[in-house]
Parts: sequence; C-alpha cells; structure tokens
Amino acid sequence: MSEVGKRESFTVPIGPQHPALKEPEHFLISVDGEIVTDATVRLGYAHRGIEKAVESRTWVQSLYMLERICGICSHIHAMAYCLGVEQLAGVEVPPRAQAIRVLVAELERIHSHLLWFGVAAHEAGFDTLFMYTWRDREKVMDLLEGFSGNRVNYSVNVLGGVKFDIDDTQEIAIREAISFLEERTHHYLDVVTQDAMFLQRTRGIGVMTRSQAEVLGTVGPTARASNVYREIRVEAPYAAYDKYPVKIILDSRGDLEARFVVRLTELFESYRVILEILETLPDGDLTTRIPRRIKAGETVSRVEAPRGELFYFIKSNGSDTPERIRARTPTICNMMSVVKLLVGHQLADVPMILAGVDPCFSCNDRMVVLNRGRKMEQLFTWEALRQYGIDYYQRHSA
Amino acid sequence: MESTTISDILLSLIALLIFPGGLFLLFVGLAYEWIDRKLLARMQNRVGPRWFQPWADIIKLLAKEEVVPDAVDARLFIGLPIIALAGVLTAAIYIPFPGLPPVGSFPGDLIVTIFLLSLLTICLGLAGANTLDRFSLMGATRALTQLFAYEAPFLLALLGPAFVAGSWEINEIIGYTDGHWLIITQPFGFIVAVIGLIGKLEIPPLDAPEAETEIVAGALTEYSGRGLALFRLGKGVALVLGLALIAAFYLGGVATPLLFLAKTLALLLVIVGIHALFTRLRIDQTVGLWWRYGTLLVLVQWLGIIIWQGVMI
Amino acid sequence: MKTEEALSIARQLVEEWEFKTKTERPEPNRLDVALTTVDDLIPIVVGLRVIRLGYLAAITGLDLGPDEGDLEILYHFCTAAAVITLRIRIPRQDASVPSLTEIIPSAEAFERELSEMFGVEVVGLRNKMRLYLPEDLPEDVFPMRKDISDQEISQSVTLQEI
Amino acid sequence: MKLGTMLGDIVLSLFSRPSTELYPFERSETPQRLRGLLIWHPEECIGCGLCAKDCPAGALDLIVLDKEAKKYQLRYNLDRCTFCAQCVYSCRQGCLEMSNEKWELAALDRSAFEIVFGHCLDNG
Repeated sequence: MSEVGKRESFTVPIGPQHPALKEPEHFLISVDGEIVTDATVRLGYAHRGIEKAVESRTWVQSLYMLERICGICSHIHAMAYCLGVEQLAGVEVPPRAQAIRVLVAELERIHSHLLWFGVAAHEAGFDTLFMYTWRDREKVMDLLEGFSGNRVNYSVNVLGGVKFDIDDTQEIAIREAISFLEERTHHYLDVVTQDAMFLQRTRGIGVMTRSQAEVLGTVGPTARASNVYREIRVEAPYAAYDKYPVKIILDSRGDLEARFVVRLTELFESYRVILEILETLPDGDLTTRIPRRIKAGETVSRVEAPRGELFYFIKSNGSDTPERIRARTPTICNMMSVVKLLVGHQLADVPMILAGVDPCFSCNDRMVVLNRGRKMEQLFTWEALRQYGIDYYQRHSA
Repeated sequence: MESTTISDILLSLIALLIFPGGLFLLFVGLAYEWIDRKLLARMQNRVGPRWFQPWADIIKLLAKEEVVPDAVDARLFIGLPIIALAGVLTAAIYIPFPGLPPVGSFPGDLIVTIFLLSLLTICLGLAGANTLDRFSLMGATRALTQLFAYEAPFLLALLGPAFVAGSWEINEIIGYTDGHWLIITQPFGFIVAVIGLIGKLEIPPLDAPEAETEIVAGALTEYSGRGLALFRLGKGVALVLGLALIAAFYLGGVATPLLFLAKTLALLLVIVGIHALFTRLRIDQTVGLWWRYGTLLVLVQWLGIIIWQGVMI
Repeated sequence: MKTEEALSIARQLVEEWEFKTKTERPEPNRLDVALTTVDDLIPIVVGLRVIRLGYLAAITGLDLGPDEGDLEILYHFCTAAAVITLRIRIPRQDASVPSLTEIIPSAEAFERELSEMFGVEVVGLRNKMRLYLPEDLPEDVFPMRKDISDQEISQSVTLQEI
Repeated sequence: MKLGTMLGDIVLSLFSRPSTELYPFERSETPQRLRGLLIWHPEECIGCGLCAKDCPAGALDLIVLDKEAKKYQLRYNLDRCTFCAQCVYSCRQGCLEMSNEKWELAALDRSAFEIVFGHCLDNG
C-alpha cells in the first residue's frame, strides 16, 4: 500500500458507545485506509468523583463507596482499603479472616479472567468461545453468591475482618467447581495455543517488548506477558499470601497470544491456592474490634488486582472521616501503554489489542468528533449533542 | 406464441407474488433464518430464539421510523434496499427452491441468477458508500472487496455442474444432476461453492464487512426501520436461494420436495457448524487466502472435469 | 532487588548528593523524602532512573487545607515491597511543578489528572487535554481542592449553547 | 496448529440440554445466604440507630416513637438500598436480616419503595 499522494485519512471514533467496549471510553483512532496512524484516549465517562465523595463519608461508608469503583474487581478494592486502614489503626486481623479474604480474592481473579477471556474472544469474532467461557464463569459466580449472597458486589470485607464464614457446604461446592474449571481451563489453553483461526488474530499482534512495557508503565498480566517481573503477591505479599505463596507467571513473546496464555496459566495458580487454603484454613473468629476514629497518619497499600497493581494512598486526620484516599487503578497504566501500541496496526486488530489489555473501565468520558461535510471536525460535548438531537427532531417533526 | 390468456397472466402473477415467489419465499427466508439462529444457539449450549423471533424483528423494524441522515442522497438511500430485495426475489424465479421445477427458465439463466444474487451485496456496498458515517464507509469498502474476491470462484464452482450437464439453463442442469451426486465427482467445486456462499452472504467467519466489534454494523450502520428490514429480508431470501442452488447442483438434484428440504437443511447445518467453529478473519486475511486457495481449488476442479470430459468423448 | 536494599540505596543516593531534603521512615517498607525546593525533583528522579530503582507507581495530590495554604504533591516510586515517596510542598496560588514525561512517559496520565483536579500547572506537559473531567466544567474549578464542596462543583457546570 | 478445536463442545451441546433457562418461566432456586429484601424484628431492637448511621446509601432511618416502651419505627428506602448488609453486621442485637425469597423487587411506582417497619404498618 505505498500509495503516493494524500490518502483520505479520517478519525474513527471507537467509543464511548461501541459494541467492542463494554464500558465507556473514547479512543480517537486516525486511520489511513485500514492502517492506524495515530491514537489518543479520552477517559472520564464514568467518573463519579469517588475520591472527593469519600472525604465526606465515614470510614465504614467509604468502604462501600470504594468497592464500587470497579464492577468486576470490587473485592480487591475493598481489601486494599481495609488492609490500609487496619495498618493505620494498628489492628491485628485474625488469620482466618485474612485467609478468607485471599480465597475470595482468588475466586474474583478467576471470574475476572474468565470474563475477560470471553470478551476478548468476542472481539475476535469467536462467539462460541465467548458463550462457553461465560457459561463456565457462572460456576464461580454461583460460588460467590452462595458464599456471600451477591454475585457481583459481594461485600465480604469489613474493617477488621470479614462478614461471612466458610462451612462444609461451601467447601464441597468450591472443590467441585474448581475441579470442573481446572479441566475446562486446560481445554481453553489448548484452544488458545492450537486453534489455527484464533492464532491468526492473536499471534504476533500487538507485540510489546520488555523495555517498551517498562517505559510505558504497564502493570499486571499485560506486563508479565512481556517478561516484566512485577507481581505484588510475590514481591510484597499482603494478607495471607505469605502463608499461601503464589508462583509468578511470565511469558517472553509479548504478543496477544502471550497475554491469553499468561492469564489462563494464572488461573491454575488460583485453583492451587484456593485448594491449599481450604486444606489449612486456620480457625478463630472472623473479625476484631476497630475504633470508629482512625489514628492520624498516612499509609500506602498495594495489592495485585486481576488487571495489575492497585495502589492505595490513605491519609487520616484522626477523625472518623478519611482526609484523603488516592486509588490508582491498574487500567489507567495499561490504557496509556496500549494507546501508544496501536500505531501501525490494522483497524481490525484495534478491538483485539484494546481487549488484550483487559481494560476494566469504570473510567470515563464523553466526546464525539463528527466529521461534518468531510472538512471541518466539530467537538460536541454530551449536553450539546443531546441538545442538537432535540433541536433536530423539533425542526423535522414540526 | 400462443395467446397469453388471462389465466396465464393470473397464474404467473400468483407464481410471482404468492406461491413460489414473493410471500412464500419471504416466509421461508425468515424460517431458514430462525433455524440458523436456533441451531447456532444450540451449538453454543444456549436455548436460542423462539420460533416467531425473525418475524417479530421484521414487524418491529417495519413499524419503526425510517431516519434518513442529512448528508445522504435520499432517493438512493431509500431505493437501494428495494433494488436489493427485488433483485433477489427475481432470482427466485429461476431457482427450484421449494422442490418444484423453477417457474421460468431460459438458456443462460444461471449467469443471470448469480448476478442477481450478488446484486444484494453490490447494493449493500453502495448503501454504505452513500453516507458520511465512517463505520459504513469502512463497511462498504470491505463488502465490495469481499464481493470481488468471492464472486469469481463461486461462479466457476457453479459452472462446473453446468459444464458437465452441457447447458447453462438451470432447468436442464437439474434434469442432469437428478441421478448423479456431483459432490462425489466434483468435491472441490462443492467446497468452493459452500465457502463462496458464506463469503457472499457475509456469514461469520467471513463477516468482516459487518464486524460488530470494529465497525458497528458496517454498511448498514445508518439504516433503521424499513431499509434495514428490507436488507434483512434480502439476506434471508439470498440464504435460501443459495442453499437451494448448491443443493440442487451438488446433492443429486431435486428429487421430491421433502427430500430437497432435507438436503438444504443438511447444508444449512454444515454452514452453521462452520459459523460456530471459527474465528472471524480480518478482511485482508479472508481476501488474501481466498484468492490463492479458493481460485486454485476451483481451477483444479475445472482441469479435472476437462480431462474427464476429454477422456469420455 | 530486595526491599531493604532498595530503601538503603535510595537513602544513600539522597544524602550523598546533599539534596536539600529530610528523609524519614514512617513505616518499615516506606521511605519519605521531603524536598524543600521544587527544582530538586528532576535531578532526584533522574538519579533514581539511572540506577533503575523502582517505577513511578502514582502521583498523589494533597490539599493541606485553606488555612495551611499549601498543596503537597507526592511521587511514589515502588520496587519489590519498597515505596519511596518524594514530597514537595507548593503554595496554592499559581502552583506549578516540572513535568516528568521527558524521563518517564507513563507519568503523563498522572500529571494530566493532577493538573485538572488540583489546578497544578505542570510545566512541560505536552498533552494538556483533560483526562477525567468533562468539558463543560469551567477552567478555574478544581474539584479535589478542600475549599470547594460537592454542591459548588455541580452548580458551576453550565449548559453551553451549541 | 489444529482447525476447529471447539468441535467437541459443539457436537456435545447439540444433543444436550442448554445451560441457559427460560426465566421467568423456569426459575433456579436461590442460595440460602442471598441478600434480598431487608427484614426487621422489632422485639430485640434497642433503638441505638447504628444501622441507620452506618448505612452507606442512607437508606435507613430510625424514628423513636417512645423510649421507655421501646416503640421504634424503621423507615427503609428500598430504592436506595445497595444490599450490602452492613446494617445486618452493625446491629449488635441481631434484629435485622435479609430474606432470600424476596428478590424480585421491581415496582411500577416509587411509593412501593418506602417501606415503614414497626408498629403502625407491618412490613410487606
């Protein structure tokens, strides 16, 4: 395609409402024919100002606020927050509660990875794989619902421990589901590494070298698929991860296939850890008392969310409302790196590369670039667009 | 020419509008679309849509308001879906799709039928190019590139049986294929015909022109209401006609309506199986692969026929 | 590089080159380096990058309250379990910090958020596009500052005519 | 490199029962711990109001009718409740629990969402 002369290149707005993206984010992809020449991202569509709202709520209420930052990994946000506040308050959480927290975190990692795997297969146009992965994911959702009473925001965490306990019926259900999922994951790993048509869409696509990954600041499985040794559960074990160590999964190829393989192999780690916890679950009570006013001070709490390192900075001024909570989600780092990665690829690969990073958004924003009359590009904000729509219909229906 | 009496006109009108022609064909088209979606659902371990879902969709779409975008040639925007459906419906006259001999036929109607079938895709491409919306522009370019890549091999694959039957009139070809199962003698031709049909109708895995996750609905992004309904109907009817054509040519002709129905359904099962089994390929992959292997396969098939014909005579 | 080793190297780097700083260890795995002047920031960050110590995990903005009158910006560098935090206090009026994007490209997102939430002018940041906040929020409204309440923020948004 | 690795799954599920169900005609039974509609047992309540104080969504408020006779009234805004069960956890007398049968709580008008437990109106 070495056409000389000015090719008609235009900006393809992917998002904020787009079938490829389950949550609103807005990519401005400039295309020359089918090749991407430039890409920028605009976030903020689901920004609810949680960091501001938390400053006017008590420590107990802000737990549920922070839990709703992300719909898929609500438990890890609550856990990071609780670990930080307990560190500030100098409270020792009973070992049984820590073990249950790790168990639910691993269950959440399984359901998050299976969800991502299905959506990525759907992006590639392999709907059958999407349907099967989401069917198997239901097993984990049923476990979480049986254990905590809610499929998504399970709210297992509470400041100072956990609310729910594991009895034998839960244990039997977990063991049975894990064995079924283990067998299915072997099958999916085989599909991802063997299926000729699927490999056409993943092998050698969206390659990110190790140095690129480090410079662009990617975190989590996406970075580990490019051989970056960065895993909080291994390097800085929190909660009960020191008693139930996890092995880091690395891959050197750095392409989309590697990202699939890393996440699926991580599932095996999660199964192993869960079964280990079930064997040696320490007994003891579930919670300890924690004062309503937390001592003044600052702390940093880092945990490994399914998508990468989740960083919490918590500052307290001694009152019963937090002074400042900064939650830096892993997706913001991955998003910045993927945008730079898109240049040079085909438009058809863009959804796959975006999905490859597993964007879990409850981040953000609204901008439509309408190419009116092929010359001038005009910027609409959400209200302006709504207003424009209303006027249009009045003019035409009158 | 014997005098065309009123009854002839009436008969052909009924044939055109009611029985093997218009309404019945639309009905069968939607029925096949339902079977397609139900089979796919069952293959994906889902319950799948209820029997009246396609009809409900079409009625809903017809009831919906037709929005004609501003920067678009309104006459073309409204006219294209009508031409597409009309083209496909006229192709039905020459195809024995309900197991009965075709209504009309003239020497060389095979070429006309195949052109009419591809008229649908051409209208789709023009409809996409007609608007300003990026997604439909992308969809239009992809639809037309895929059309060129899949049109020639599909035509050659269908000419195989015609060549063996010694005529280009569907009616006579069916007469010849009645006894012979050409799938055995011309296997490559059959494969190319089936994959060509999948490519022409943009059924996944070759649905790059309307890849939902990249360009929303491809060329149809701007369409809503009546236009979309007509295009959907056209697709359904084209599916039925394509299946009937291949079944009639390669699976031992039109024995009895019931047996023919079984053959087309078996072919549909194969196509849905392929749909469920594979990932969507990028447009450059589908076109690139097909130009090399598809055309090669059908030429090898032709070579086989010529040599076989030469030896026989 | 293990946690303790990382922390001691960082402390050594800061003290050896007599940056005007005050270091302290609030928690076993944390080292806080309080910078007195803003222009020490770039040299320290370059120093950390040269010895490849840790990656920029986040930039946190703190508003110490209208009476205190200062903003505090925290740069968190993490490696293994160690968290090295560089702290700078800057006045509220025309607060400005140098941009790190030349050295660490991934800082762009954090700096864009810092500038739109706290009104800190990041000198040298190329892409000043807003990251989270919508267009129709006025330029001079910085939501994360303490002196503005939730109600005032929502009232400040006015429907622009197109 | 294999072609059609999902063939086994497809053929198998063609001949087996689909795993999706036709809700609302078929319903799978709900787990024991499902967090549905809130239920209040007024007998043990001592009127401390911790549940209302701790509720992150502000869905509860406790009205003291008269202190000595231990008569209280709990106003429950169903549409604000996020079913997090913090109130059940905060209540030391254990007089709050969440039912696992009542979870289809949609209604046509908002008045159905203001539930007033307590003496003058027994809850739905």
